[in-house]
Amino acid sequence: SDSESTGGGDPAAGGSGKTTAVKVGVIPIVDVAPIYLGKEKGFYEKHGIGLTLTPAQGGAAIVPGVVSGDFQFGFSNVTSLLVAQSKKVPLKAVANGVASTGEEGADFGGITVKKDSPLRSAADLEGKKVAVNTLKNIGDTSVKASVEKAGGDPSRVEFVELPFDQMPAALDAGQVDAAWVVEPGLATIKAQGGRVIASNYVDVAPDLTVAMYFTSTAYAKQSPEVVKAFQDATRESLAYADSHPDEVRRVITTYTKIPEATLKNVTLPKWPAEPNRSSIDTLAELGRQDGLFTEVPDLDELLP
Amino acid sequence: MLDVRGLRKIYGGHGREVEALRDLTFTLDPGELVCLVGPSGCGKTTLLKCVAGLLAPTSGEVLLDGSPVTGPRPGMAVVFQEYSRSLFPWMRVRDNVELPLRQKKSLGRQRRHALVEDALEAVGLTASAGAYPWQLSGGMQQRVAIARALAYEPEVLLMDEPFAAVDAQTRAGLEDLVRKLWQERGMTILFVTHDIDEAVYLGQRVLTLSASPTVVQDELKITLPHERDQLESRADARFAELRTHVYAQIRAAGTRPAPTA
Amino acid sequence: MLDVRGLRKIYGGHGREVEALRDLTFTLDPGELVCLVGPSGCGKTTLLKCVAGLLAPTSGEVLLDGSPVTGPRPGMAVVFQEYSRSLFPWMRVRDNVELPLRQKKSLGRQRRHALVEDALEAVGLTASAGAYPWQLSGGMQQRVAIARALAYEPEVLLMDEPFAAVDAQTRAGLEDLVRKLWQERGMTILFVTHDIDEAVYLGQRVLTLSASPTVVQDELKITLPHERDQLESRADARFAELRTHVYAQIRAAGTRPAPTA
Amino acid sequence: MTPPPSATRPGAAALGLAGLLGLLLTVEVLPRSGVVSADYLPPTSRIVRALAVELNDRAFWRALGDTLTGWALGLAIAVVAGVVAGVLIGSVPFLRAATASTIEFLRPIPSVALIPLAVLLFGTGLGSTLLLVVYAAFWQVLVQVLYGIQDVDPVTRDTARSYNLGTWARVRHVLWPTALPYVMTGVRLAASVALILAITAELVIGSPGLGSRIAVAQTSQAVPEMYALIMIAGLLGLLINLAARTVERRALFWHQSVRGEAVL
Amino acid sequence: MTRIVRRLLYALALPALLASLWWLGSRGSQSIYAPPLSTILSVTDDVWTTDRLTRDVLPSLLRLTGGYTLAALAGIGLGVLIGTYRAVRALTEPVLEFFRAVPPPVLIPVIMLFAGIGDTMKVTVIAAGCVWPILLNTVEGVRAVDGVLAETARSYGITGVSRLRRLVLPAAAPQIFAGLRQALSIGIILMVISEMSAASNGLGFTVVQFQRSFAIPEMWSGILLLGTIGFLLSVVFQAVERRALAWYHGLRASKGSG
Ligand SMILES: Nc1ncnc2c1ncn2[C@@H]1O[C@H](COP(=O)(O)OP(=O)(O)OP(=O)(O)O)[C@@H](O)[C@H]1O
Ligand SMILES: Nc1ncnc2c1ncn2[C@@H]1O[C@H](COP(=O)(O)OP(=O)(O)OP(=O)(O)O)[C@@H](O)[C@H]1O
Ligand SMILES: [Mg+2]
Ligand SMILES: [Mg+2]
Repeated sequence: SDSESTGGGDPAAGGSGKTTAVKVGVIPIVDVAPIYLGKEKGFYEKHGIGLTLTPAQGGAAIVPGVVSGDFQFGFSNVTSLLVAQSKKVPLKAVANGVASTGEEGADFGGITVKKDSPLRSAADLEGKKVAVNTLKNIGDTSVKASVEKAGGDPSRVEFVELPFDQMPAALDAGQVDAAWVVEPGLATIKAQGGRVIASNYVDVAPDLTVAMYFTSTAYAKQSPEVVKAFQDATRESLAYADSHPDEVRRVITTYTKIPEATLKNVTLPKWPAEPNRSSIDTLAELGRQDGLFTEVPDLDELLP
Repeated sequence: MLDVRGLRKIYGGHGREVEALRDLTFTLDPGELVCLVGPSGCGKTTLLKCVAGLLAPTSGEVLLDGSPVTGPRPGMAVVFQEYSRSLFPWMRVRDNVELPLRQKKSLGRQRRHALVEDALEAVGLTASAGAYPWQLSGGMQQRVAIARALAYEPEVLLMDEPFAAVDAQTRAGLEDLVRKLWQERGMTILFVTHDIDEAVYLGQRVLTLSASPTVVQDELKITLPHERDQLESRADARFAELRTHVYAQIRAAGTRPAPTA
Repeated sequence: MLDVRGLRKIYGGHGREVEALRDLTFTLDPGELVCLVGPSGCGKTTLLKCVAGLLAPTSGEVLLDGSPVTGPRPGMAVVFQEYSRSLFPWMRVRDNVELPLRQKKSLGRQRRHALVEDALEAVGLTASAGAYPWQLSGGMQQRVAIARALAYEPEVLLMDEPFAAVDAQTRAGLEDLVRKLWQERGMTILFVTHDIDEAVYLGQRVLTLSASPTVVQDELKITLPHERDQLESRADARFAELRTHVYAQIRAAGTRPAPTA
Repeated sequence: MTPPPSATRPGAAALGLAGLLGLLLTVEVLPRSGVVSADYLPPTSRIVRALAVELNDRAFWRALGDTLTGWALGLAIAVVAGVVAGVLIGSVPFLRAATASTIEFLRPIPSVALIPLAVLLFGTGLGSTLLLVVYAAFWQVLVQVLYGIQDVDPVTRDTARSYNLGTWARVRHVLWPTALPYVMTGVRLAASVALILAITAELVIGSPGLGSRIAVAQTSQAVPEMYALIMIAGLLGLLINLAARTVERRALFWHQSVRGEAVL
Repeated sequence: MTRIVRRLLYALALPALLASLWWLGSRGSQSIYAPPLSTILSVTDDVWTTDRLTRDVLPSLLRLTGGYTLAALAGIGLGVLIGTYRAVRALTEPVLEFFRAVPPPVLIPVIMLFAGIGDTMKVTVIAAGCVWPILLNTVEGVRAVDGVLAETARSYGITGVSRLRRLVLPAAAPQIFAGLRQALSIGIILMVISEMSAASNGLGFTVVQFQRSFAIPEMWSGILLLGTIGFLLSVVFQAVERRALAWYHGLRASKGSG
C-alpha cells in the first residue's frame, strides 16, 4: 500500500531544507495510526522527513532492521525495549507511541472471557489458562499485575502464547479460559458476547505508556537533527490523532483490513505526546519481578 | 486349449508406429509343446505377452479354454526374455522362486519349500539359493527365472528364449528337463527360441513367424519319435531334414525389410 | 598384446563369498581373435571385466601392451552380456551408438555420422535409428549394443555373448560381420560365447574355462582355413572334430560342483 | 520432436477439477453446518467474495508480482546450486563422506530462526527473502540429487566407463538422466518450499508481497481476506505443479514412470 | 577399528574446520545478532541444563516423533494409492498441491480450529509439513516400478497386499527413503514453527523466546542444538536405511566399481 520513495537514503544528509528519506518499521495495528495520519497530513514532510512506513510482524524483524540501519526508526512495546536495553542492544527510544486510556473496562486492551464464563475478576484467573500474544513480555507482566491487584496469586496463572488474531477462536472453543487481547481482537470478542474482566494496562499504572518509537544509538548519535525532526513531527502527529478520532478511524482503513463493522466498535487508545516516565518505571519494576531482565535496564539511557 | 485368432498389434507413441503383429492365427491343443521361431524383432515377445494377457492386442483375440484372455490367468507361468530384470533384486534366489507359490493358498509351507528346493536343484542352483540375483552370472539368473516358472507347476507355460544365456551343456540339460516335466505334468508349452536345433528337438510342432509385417509363415509338424535323446535324436536323419526346413523358412522370413521408424 | 597372469577374483559381501576366478593365465597376440567358452557361472564375464579394467582382480594382473590395466583404456570397446541395461533409455538408438564416438575428438561430425549409419546398417537397424531402446525387441537391443561397439572402431574388442538374443540367420550374418571387420581393422578380439559352433567358426583359438574354481581348462587352436564360410566351413570335417573336442571339454568342465553359498 | 504421450487427458483434468470442487464444497459446508464457526473458517462463497475484491486491487497484483519475483529468483538459485553441489558431492566419494555430517547439521536449521540475521545482513528487502528462500529450498534439491546420483545402474555406469566417456559426458549423459526423476521431485518440493518461505519471509519481515498482505489481514482480524490470500498461495502451488508435470512429461518421457502410463 | 576412526574423522573434519573459521571470523564481533562463537559456546552449558533438556527438548522430540511417524504412515500409504491408480492421482493431486503450497505458519490457525492448541495441534503441524517429501517420493517411486518386474508379478498372479509388500514397496523403497530423509529435517523445522504459537514449552519455543528477548547467544546455542539433533537423527536414519536398503546398495555397487 506504500510505494513512494524508498528509504535507505543517506541519513547523515539530514540538514534542514531538503528532505531526508526515513524508513520506519511498524506493526500494522491501530496503535500506529498517528504516524500514518501524520504522514498523510504532511507533518513529517514539514520537518524535512520523507517517511516510508514498512509493516512488519514484530520485533523479530523490526529490531534487527533498526540495528542494521535498514530502518531508521521502529515501533515497539516498552517491555521489549526494556528487555533489549538490559541485553545491551544499542537502542534508544525517541518518541511516544501509544498509551492506555486509563479507563477501567474501556481500554484498548483487556483480559477477556467467553460470554458464559464463570470468571468474574482477574483474581479468578488462578489456575486458569490465559492466552497472551508473547510470553515474558508486556502481556503476562501486566496480567499478573491485574491478578495481584485483584487479590489473586499471579504465580498460579498458566499462560499460553497465541497470536492475537487466533484468540477469539481459541476462547470460543474453550481452548483457553481467558485471553488478553488488544484491538481489533477486543472488539471481535466483545461482538461475540465476550466480557472484559479486567483492564490490565490500567491496573499497572494510570496512563501507562505501552509502546514507543525507537532508533539505534548509532543513528541517534550520527543524525541528531533527523531524530529531533522525527520527534517533533511525531509529537505533532500524536496530538493531532488524539484529538481527531474520526480521522484516525479513516486512516486505519488505509493500512489495515479491519472490517468496517469491527472498526466501528474499536476502542481507540490514547496518544499523549510524551511518554509517562513513572508508568515506565512501574513496568520496569514488574519486569524485574518477573525475571525478564538479567540486568536492570538503564532507563535514563533508553528514554529520550 | 489356446486359440489365437487374427491377432494384430500395433505399437504407437514417440513418433514411431510399428505393426509388430499383422495377422496371426494358430491353435495349441491341450498338453501340446509348440516352438516358435522367427527373425529378430518379428514379434515373438509381443505375441507371448498377448497370450499371457499382459498386453492388449490392437485387434483379434486370444482364447484360452474357449474364453477370451483379458488379463493374466492363474495357472500360467511366463519366463521373460529379460530374465535379469524379471527377478526381484530385493529377494534372495530362494525367495524369488518361492514368491509365486505363496499365492497358491492351497500349498502348505512344507510342500512349497520342497517345490522350491526341487526346482533349484533341477537347474543346478541349490548352492546359490541364498544369494541375491545381482550376485549371479547371467546364465544363473536365467536359470532362477526358469526354476521359478517350473516350481509354479503351471498348466500353461510361456517361455521366451529361456536358455539364451546358458552354455551348451547346461542348455541340453534344461531342454531335457523341460521335456520331462512336460510329459509328467501334461502342461501346454509355447516356447520361443532362436536355436533351430532346439526348436526341432523340443517341440511337437514348430511355428515360424515372418519378419514384420508378421504373419505365420510356416507350421511344421516334428515327426521325430516321442522319446528324444540329445545324441540320438540330433543324429537322426529326419532331424537334419526338419532343421534344414526350418532354417530355410527363417531365411525366407528374414529377408523382409525391418519395421520403419 | 593382452597378458593375463595368475588372475584371481573373489566376490564377497552380503554373507556370500565366491571365488569366481582361481588362477587364469593366458595371452592374446595383437590382432588375434580368441573365443572363450565355459560353463554358466564359471567367470567369463568376470574375466572380461577384469580385462576391460572395470573390475579390480583380487590378485594377479592383466597387462595390455605390457603395462598393467588399472582402469578402462581408450581404444577398447565392450559389448555387455546385459545388453538391455547397457543402452541408455533416454537416447535414441542413433545417439546411443554415437555417444562414444563423441569422445573421440579427432572425428569430424561427418565421419561420426557416417560411422553410425554404417554400423546401424551393418546390424540391420537403419530403420530403427530413431527409436528408443525400450521400443525395440531384445535382439534389436543387442544389435544396437553391437553397432555401438563396432562404430567405435576399437583396437581391442571384448564381447560377452553378443549374439545370444538374435535368431540363427541374423547371428550368422553378425558372425561374418565380426570376422570381416576383424580382418579389415586388425582388432584384437576376445569373444565369449555359449555356442560351440560359433566359437569354432569365429576364433583362431578357443579357450575353455573350467567350472568354479575356475582355471583355463583347455586351449584349442582352430585349424580351419583363414577364409571361412557359413556353409562350407561348418561342413568341413575338421569343424566337426574341433566342435566335438570343445564340447567334450565343456562337459568335463561343467561337472564340477557349483560355487557354495 | 517428441510429443508428450497423451498429454493431460481431458478425463484427468475433469477429475482434478472435481477434487478441487470437493474441497471448496467441504469448506462451504463445514461452517454452514456449524461444525466450525463461520467467524473463523468462512464458507467458500465468502472467501471467494473477498478474493474478488483482492483481484480488483492493483496493490494485490503488485504484491503478487513481488512474491513471485522472490520465489522465482530464490528457486532458480536454489535449484542450480543444489544440482551443481549435488552432482559434485554425489559423484566424488570423498566429498560425500566429508560433507555428510555438515549437511545433516545444517539442514534442520529453520529459516525462520535466521530471520534476524538475514535482516541484519540484507535489510528488509528482497535480499533477506532470497536468503531464506534459498536456504530452505537448496536442501530439498540437494538431498534428492544425492539420492538420484546413487541410482545409476551399474551396467550403465560400466558402459560409460568402458567407452571412456569424459567427466562431462558422464555427468551429462549418465548421471543427469538417471538422477532426473529424483531431481524433478526435488524441484517440485523446492518450488513449494520456496513459495512458502517467500510468503513467510514477507509475513514476518514485512517486505512487500502476499505475505505482508496476509499479515495485515491477520492482525486486522479480517478472516475471509486472510483465507482469500491463502487460497491464492494454494492456487499458485497448483499452477507450479501443473508446469512441473508438463516439464516432466517432456523430460522424462523415456522413464518408466511416464512411459509406463502410456501403455497401461 | 580403523574404519570407525576414519568415519569419525570424515564426520568431524569439515565441521571442525567450519567451526574454527566461525570462531576466528566472529572473534571480537560487536554485532548483537552475530556474537562471537566463544560467547555462544560459553552460554551453552548454562542454557541447556538437564532440567531444560527434560522440560523443553524432550517434549519437542516426542512431538517430532509423533508427527514424523504419522507423516511416514500417511505419506507412504497415500503415496502408494496415488502412485498406483492414475484416477486417484488425477483426483487428488490438485487438492494436495493446493495444500502443499500453503505456508505452515498460516495453516496453523486452520489446524487449531480442528486440533485445538495442545500437542495434537503441534503433532498435526509437523505431520502436515513433513508428509510432502514422503508423499511425492512415494508416488514417483511407485510410478517407476520396473515394467518387467510389474509384468512378472502380474503374470504370476501376485496382486493385492502381496504385490504391495513384495513388489511395490521394495521397488519404491530407494525413493521413499529419499523422502523420509528429507522429512526428517523438515520435521525439526516444523517442530520449531509449531512451537511458535500456542506453546509454553519446547525447544522451538525456547529458541524463539531467546530471539524475542534478545538473548542472542542463547538463541544461537539453541540453533546449534537443533543442528546437532538433526545430525544425530540422521545417523540413526542412516543405520536404518543401510539395513533396509542393503539389497539396493549391493545392487548399485555390484559389477565393476573396481
Ligand atoms: N514397447 C514397445 N514400443 C514400441 N515398439 C515396440 C515395443 N516393444 C516391441 N516393439 C516393436 O515391436 C516389434 C516386435 O518386437 P518383439 O519384442 O515382439 O520382437 P521379438 O520377436 O521378440 O524379437 P527378438 O527375437 O529380438 O526378441 C519390434 O519391431 C519392436 O521394435
Ligand atoms: N557382483 C557379484 N557379486 C557376487 N558374486 C558375483 C558377482 N558377479 C558374479 N558373481 C559370481 O561370480 C561367479 C562368476 O560369474 P560370471 O558372471 O563371471 O559368470 P559367467 O561365466 O559370465 O557366467 P554366464 O555364462 O552365466 O554369464 C558366479 O558364481 C557369480 O555368482
Ligand atoms: Mg523377444
Ligand atoms: Mg556372463
